[in-house]
Amino acid sequence: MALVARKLVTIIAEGFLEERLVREIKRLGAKGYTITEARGEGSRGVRASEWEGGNIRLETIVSPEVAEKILAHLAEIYFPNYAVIAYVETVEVVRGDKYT
Amino acid sequence: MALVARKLVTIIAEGFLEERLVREIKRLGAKGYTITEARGEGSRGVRASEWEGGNIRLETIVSPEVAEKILAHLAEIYFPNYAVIAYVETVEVVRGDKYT
Amino acid sequence: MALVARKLVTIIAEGFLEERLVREIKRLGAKGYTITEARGEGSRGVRASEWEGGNIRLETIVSPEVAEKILAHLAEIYFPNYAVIAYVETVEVVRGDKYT
Amino acid sequence: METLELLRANLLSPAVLAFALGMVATLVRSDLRIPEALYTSLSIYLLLAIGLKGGAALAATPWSELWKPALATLALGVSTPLLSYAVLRRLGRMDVVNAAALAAHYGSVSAVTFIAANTLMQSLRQSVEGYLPTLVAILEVPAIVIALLIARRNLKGGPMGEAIREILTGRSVLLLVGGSLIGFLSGPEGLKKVAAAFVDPFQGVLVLFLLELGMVAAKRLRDLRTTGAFLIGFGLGMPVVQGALGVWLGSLAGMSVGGATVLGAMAASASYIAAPAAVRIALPQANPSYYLTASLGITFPFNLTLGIPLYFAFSRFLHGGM
Amino acid sequence: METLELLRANLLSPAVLAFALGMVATLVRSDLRIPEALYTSLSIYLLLAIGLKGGAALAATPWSELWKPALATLALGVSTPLLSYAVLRRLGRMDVVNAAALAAHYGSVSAVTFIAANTLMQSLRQSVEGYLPTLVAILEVPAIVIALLIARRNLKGGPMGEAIREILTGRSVLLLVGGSLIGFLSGPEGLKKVAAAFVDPFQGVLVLFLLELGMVAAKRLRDLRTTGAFLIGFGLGMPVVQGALGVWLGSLAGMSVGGATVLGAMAASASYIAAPAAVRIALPQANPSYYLTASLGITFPFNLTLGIPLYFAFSRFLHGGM
Amino acid sequence: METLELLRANLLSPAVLAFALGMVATLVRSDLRIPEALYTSLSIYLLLAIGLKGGAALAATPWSELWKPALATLALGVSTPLLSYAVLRRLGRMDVVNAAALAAHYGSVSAVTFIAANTLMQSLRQSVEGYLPTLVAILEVPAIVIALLIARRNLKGGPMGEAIREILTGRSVLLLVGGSLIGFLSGPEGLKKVAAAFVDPFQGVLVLFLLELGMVAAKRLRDLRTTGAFLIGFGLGMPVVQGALGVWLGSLAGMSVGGATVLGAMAASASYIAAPAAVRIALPQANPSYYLTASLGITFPFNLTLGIPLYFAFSRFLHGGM
Ligand SMILES: Nc1ncnc2c1ncn2[C@@H]1O[C@H](COP(=O)(O)O)[C@@H](O)[C@H]1O
Ligand SMILES: Nc1ncnc2c1ncn2[C@@H]1O[C@H](COP(=O)(O)O)[C@@H](O)[C@H]1O
Ligand SMILES: Nc1ncnc2c1ncn2[C@@H]1O[C@H](COP(=O)(O)O)[C@@H](O)[C@H]1O
Ligand code: NA
Ligand code: NA
Ligand code: NA
Repeated sequence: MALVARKLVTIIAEGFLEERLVREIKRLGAKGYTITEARGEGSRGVRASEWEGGNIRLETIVSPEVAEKILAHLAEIYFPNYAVIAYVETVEVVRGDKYT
Repeated sequence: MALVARKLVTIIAEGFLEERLVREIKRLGAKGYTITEARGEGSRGVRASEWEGGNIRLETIVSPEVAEKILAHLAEIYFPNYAVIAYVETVEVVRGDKYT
Repeated sequence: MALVARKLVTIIAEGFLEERLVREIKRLGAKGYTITEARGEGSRGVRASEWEGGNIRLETIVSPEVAEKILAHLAEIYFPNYAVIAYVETVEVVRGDKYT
Repeated sequence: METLELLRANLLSPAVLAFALGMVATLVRSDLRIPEALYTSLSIYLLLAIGLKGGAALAATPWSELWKPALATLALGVSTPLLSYAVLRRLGRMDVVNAAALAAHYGSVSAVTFIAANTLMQSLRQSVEGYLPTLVAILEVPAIVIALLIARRNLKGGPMGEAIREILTGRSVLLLVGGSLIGFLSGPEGLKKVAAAFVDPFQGVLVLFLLELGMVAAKRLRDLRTTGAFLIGFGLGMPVVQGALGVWLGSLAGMSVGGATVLGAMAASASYIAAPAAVRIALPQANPSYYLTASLGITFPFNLTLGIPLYFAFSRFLHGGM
Repeated sequence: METLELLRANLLSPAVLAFALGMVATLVRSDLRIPEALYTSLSIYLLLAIGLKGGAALAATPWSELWKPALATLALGVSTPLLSYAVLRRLGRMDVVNAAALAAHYGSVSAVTFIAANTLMQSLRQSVEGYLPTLVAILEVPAIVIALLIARRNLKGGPMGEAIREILTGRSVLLLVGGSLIGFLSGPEGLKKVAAAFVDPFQGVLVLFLLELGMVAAKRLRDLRTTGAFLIGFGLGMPVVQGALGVWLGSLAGMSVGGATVLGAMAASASYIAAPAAVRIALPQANPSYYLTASLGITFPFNLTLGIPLYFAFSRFLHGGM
Repeated sequence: METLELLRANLLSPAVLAFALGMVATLVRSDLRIPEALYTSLSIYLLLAIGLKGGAALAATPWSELWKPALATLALGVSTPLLSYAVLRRLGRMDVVNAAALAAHYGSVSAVTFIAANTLMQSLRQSVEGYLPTLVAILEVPAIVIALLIARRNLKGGPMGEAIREILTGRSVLLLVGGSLIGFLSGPEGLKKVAAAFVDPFQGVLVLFLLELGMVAAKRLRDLRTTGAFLIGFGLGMPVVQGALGVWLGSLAGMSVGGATVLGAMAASASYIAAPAAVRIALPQANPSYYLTASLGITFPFNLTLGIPLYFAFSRFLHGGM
């Protein structure tokens, strides 16, 4: 079983951003993504989404370069005004070429 | 993009513990958390929560010290009597000060 | 707090495979698992499950050997024909014997 | 109507058959799943609807008619958990924690059993007292508190205060009492406005709910092997004893044939919404396999199929009928 | 009523308009989302309600009246998948797996098309036979099994036994058959008790369901480019052929104008609940874009808007009307 | 009926009491949770039902009767956000972004307040114009667009075009307008078919919805401390001013006592479905604590309990009654 290292980027964001985020991570090079419904609390206190139906938790497995680009994009566009956080970790996958 | 390492603590627990767990991890120093609905099976077999509506999967990004405290607290109070498990990993985040 | 390293295997798969996957990872040595409902997109484009009710995201904490076996099994049986992906990472747990 | 005929009428009602269908679905491992949101929505609906109807009826009930049955219910709420506890400790040689946990369940009341008893009375054209939902609210809480106190006296358990707060603010008490207040305050006029949603489709909604309960109960049955023969006997025998007690006290308090039957079914039933939640918090050491399997896997199906017709037969007998 | 007038009546019914609204919602990228729990709940409700009504009607149907239509339905269940398969292989030059997968879908039946046909008959005041839901249950299964057997003969597929178990215990068969049994056993008396939930609001619930189906169908249409012109032709032509066959066999079997129309609509319809689930397990290599797009994106909207009125016109013609 | 008596009738209606029960549930920290899927389903149902009923009524309304009230509504949609903005900037000394965000909310309309006003009129046996739901659709959009334009003139905000598309294709406009079209095209005949689902149980469904709204509103109240006294005054005073304006314009346009009351309630209400969604996209810098707390925590409960009876009293006064 040959395993290859890839980056797993997890984004937690207000639900109504879903469509936009998906469009943008695809543009930045993500080949797929997985979303689960979530809820939470952070530094920003109350948010519209509390009423609008919660957060999403979006995961995407990408190459290190794409991971870097996604984070930079989020930091520029979303972190200032929206309730969005993101983190990266290294995971091992079979068939590494599927994700790049 | 300056990334900083933080600890991601994931707790899987019976749903009715949600309110209590959130209160306690905040007290121990967590600045935020994200919850998704989950279900599962472990060593404990059948549980009240199976009927009461499943598990929760609680994630919180914290400093290593807070992670340590949360795990110690869980091990003392919850592991003996409740269907609760937890694991820790290292993740990289933008804006590390948000989580400490 | 003595922490032990274990492998966390995450499988994302079409929902109707749930029962079968659970049976098989148990047979391969998993002692427990956690499932959340998910949705997503990958290389395979549209799938039956889109209509049938989404993906599942199955997590199981296991020993490195069992992780290896699960991945090999998935690669053989599921990757060719079903919309399934999987990745592994190392996590730290309290009470490592619970998972082996 | 002969008792056998009565039994047949009950077993072939849509509600009981839906319960059976749910059990079949689980046994043949069907992919049928009731979404959790639907299950929760149905239970909110049922509890609120019982409350509304009961409250509107209560507005028309003089206090003089109510106090005796209320007292009888309170007596049931105090005596049945003590009885259960004694039986479990003496005859079953069960440990304190699990005996107390089971006593909390069997002393309290199952709202769905209550509804099923009402439904049977209605299809037998037996009128029942309108204030019965109030009695459900009275019966729900005391037993759980008493059982937790017993456990507390014998050992250090979880946070007791929190458990009691949990019972009182729990969704079943809140919706029952809240619904009753809404019904009471807005009166029959108010009820009429919402009848097309909360009265007419009620029995049909119950069918859907019992489909789900059948699926859950069948899953419980798988645990029967591990829980042992004594628990099966307890789950079948205890409702008969408590049901008879309920019918008898109800009749003493001057209730009608139908009303005493429903009170009997309430006493015979074991809670599986309020009690598990409270026990899980106050007595986390107790084994859920015991209390959920007994209340949901054994006693509930028994009451639904055989128990309620039995209590009715007994009530008719006590009221001098056949 | 003129055929054109008939078409207008069908196209302007709330159900068809709700389907159109759902399509519009997807096309304008509205943020309207039908929660999955609601969608699942509605489908459980519709299947159970069809079963209940059909079962209660069956209780009043003599066997002598039933066997001919049942046989006609069985004949449809065997012949239509073979027909579809032949057309797809010969005319469409499609590979074995995908042809078999499509044959399974077009041989089986869509419960919602069945309901829509009933609804139109009702608003045209055409009475239909009460046992029709039983025919739906008869038509649902055989085609899928036959199509899987064809594929099996030609190549090694997934686990066949599991696929058949999946069909028989699948939620659509379980709820239809289970609901029919409940309706049959509890009879018209039982149905009356739950009518306020399962009969009266039925058409309104259908409106909500079709809103969702419209959204899903519109998403499917986006795949049309990749599936090619032949599949579009197949999705429009096959229902007409099978629908005519169904109307004709139904009329031969002595069914009424309305009943034969509904049987025609059933034959013309393509399954999108039972079949995809079974095919996904037994023939995982088949491409879902083909069978979902054809059945849900093309054939279902066609039947809903033009097909059913067409089958009705044909049925009237066969019965000697205009 | 005396104004006090009127108030009592409104406060003791099942809907208002359910709202209060929801607030209590949150305040006592009950474990009662309305599943999100149920909440979403209820809101889809309510919007579609309003549309259906309104559309069917519209089919019977001559254009000559409609144009004046439509114009009055448009005037409200343009003037109220400007008024709100001016008050917030001048009296409240609020920054541009938050003032514009609040103006969008208070200029637009809350569907539930609209329903509550209709419900009160109905129980007072005041007939209202059937075309009112059309006015809701007219009132919903312009205010949001105007408020966003104001903000845009003063600073660079988020993507404006996307925000407007979002409003027009948003689920509340889509379901209202779509439902109206369905009702209009299928006519009273079509409405009759779905009445058992969309008309009769409507008020009961509203009770469930208000239970949830009460829970949400109570959570909002916790933010009152941080939002300050001015916002409380604004949330109580603005609806009175706008409500009076609405009643007055409605009366001028020739509407009935009941119709003018409902238009007043519409003008007085603050949107909490369409507006927050649009503002979140176009003005992400605005603080949701302000606009959600004011519209949902203050103005909605005020209108529900005291406001609507007040607008009715004023409408009666304008129409020369007592
Ligand atoms: N420390 C944290 N750990 C996990 N999730 C977090 C954390 N902080 C924030 N979140 C999630 O990110 C969302 C937005 O956070 P914020 O922007 O801080 O309000 C919250 O609703 C949480 O779901
Ligand atoms: N090995 C495992 N991997 C993933 N999740 C687990 C594992 N063991 C237990 N869980 C989760 O933790 C919950 C409680 O487990 P337990 O206390 O072992 O019954 C289960 O319901 C699962 O959701
Ligand atoms: N790069 C990725 N990152 C995260 N999830 C993915 C990725 N690719 C695929 N998935 C998930 O795996 C499922 C099946 O993918 P596929 O087999 O590529 O169609 C998708 O529906 C997604 O939920
Ligand atoms: Na009891
Ligand atoms: Na067919
Ligand atoms: Na307004």
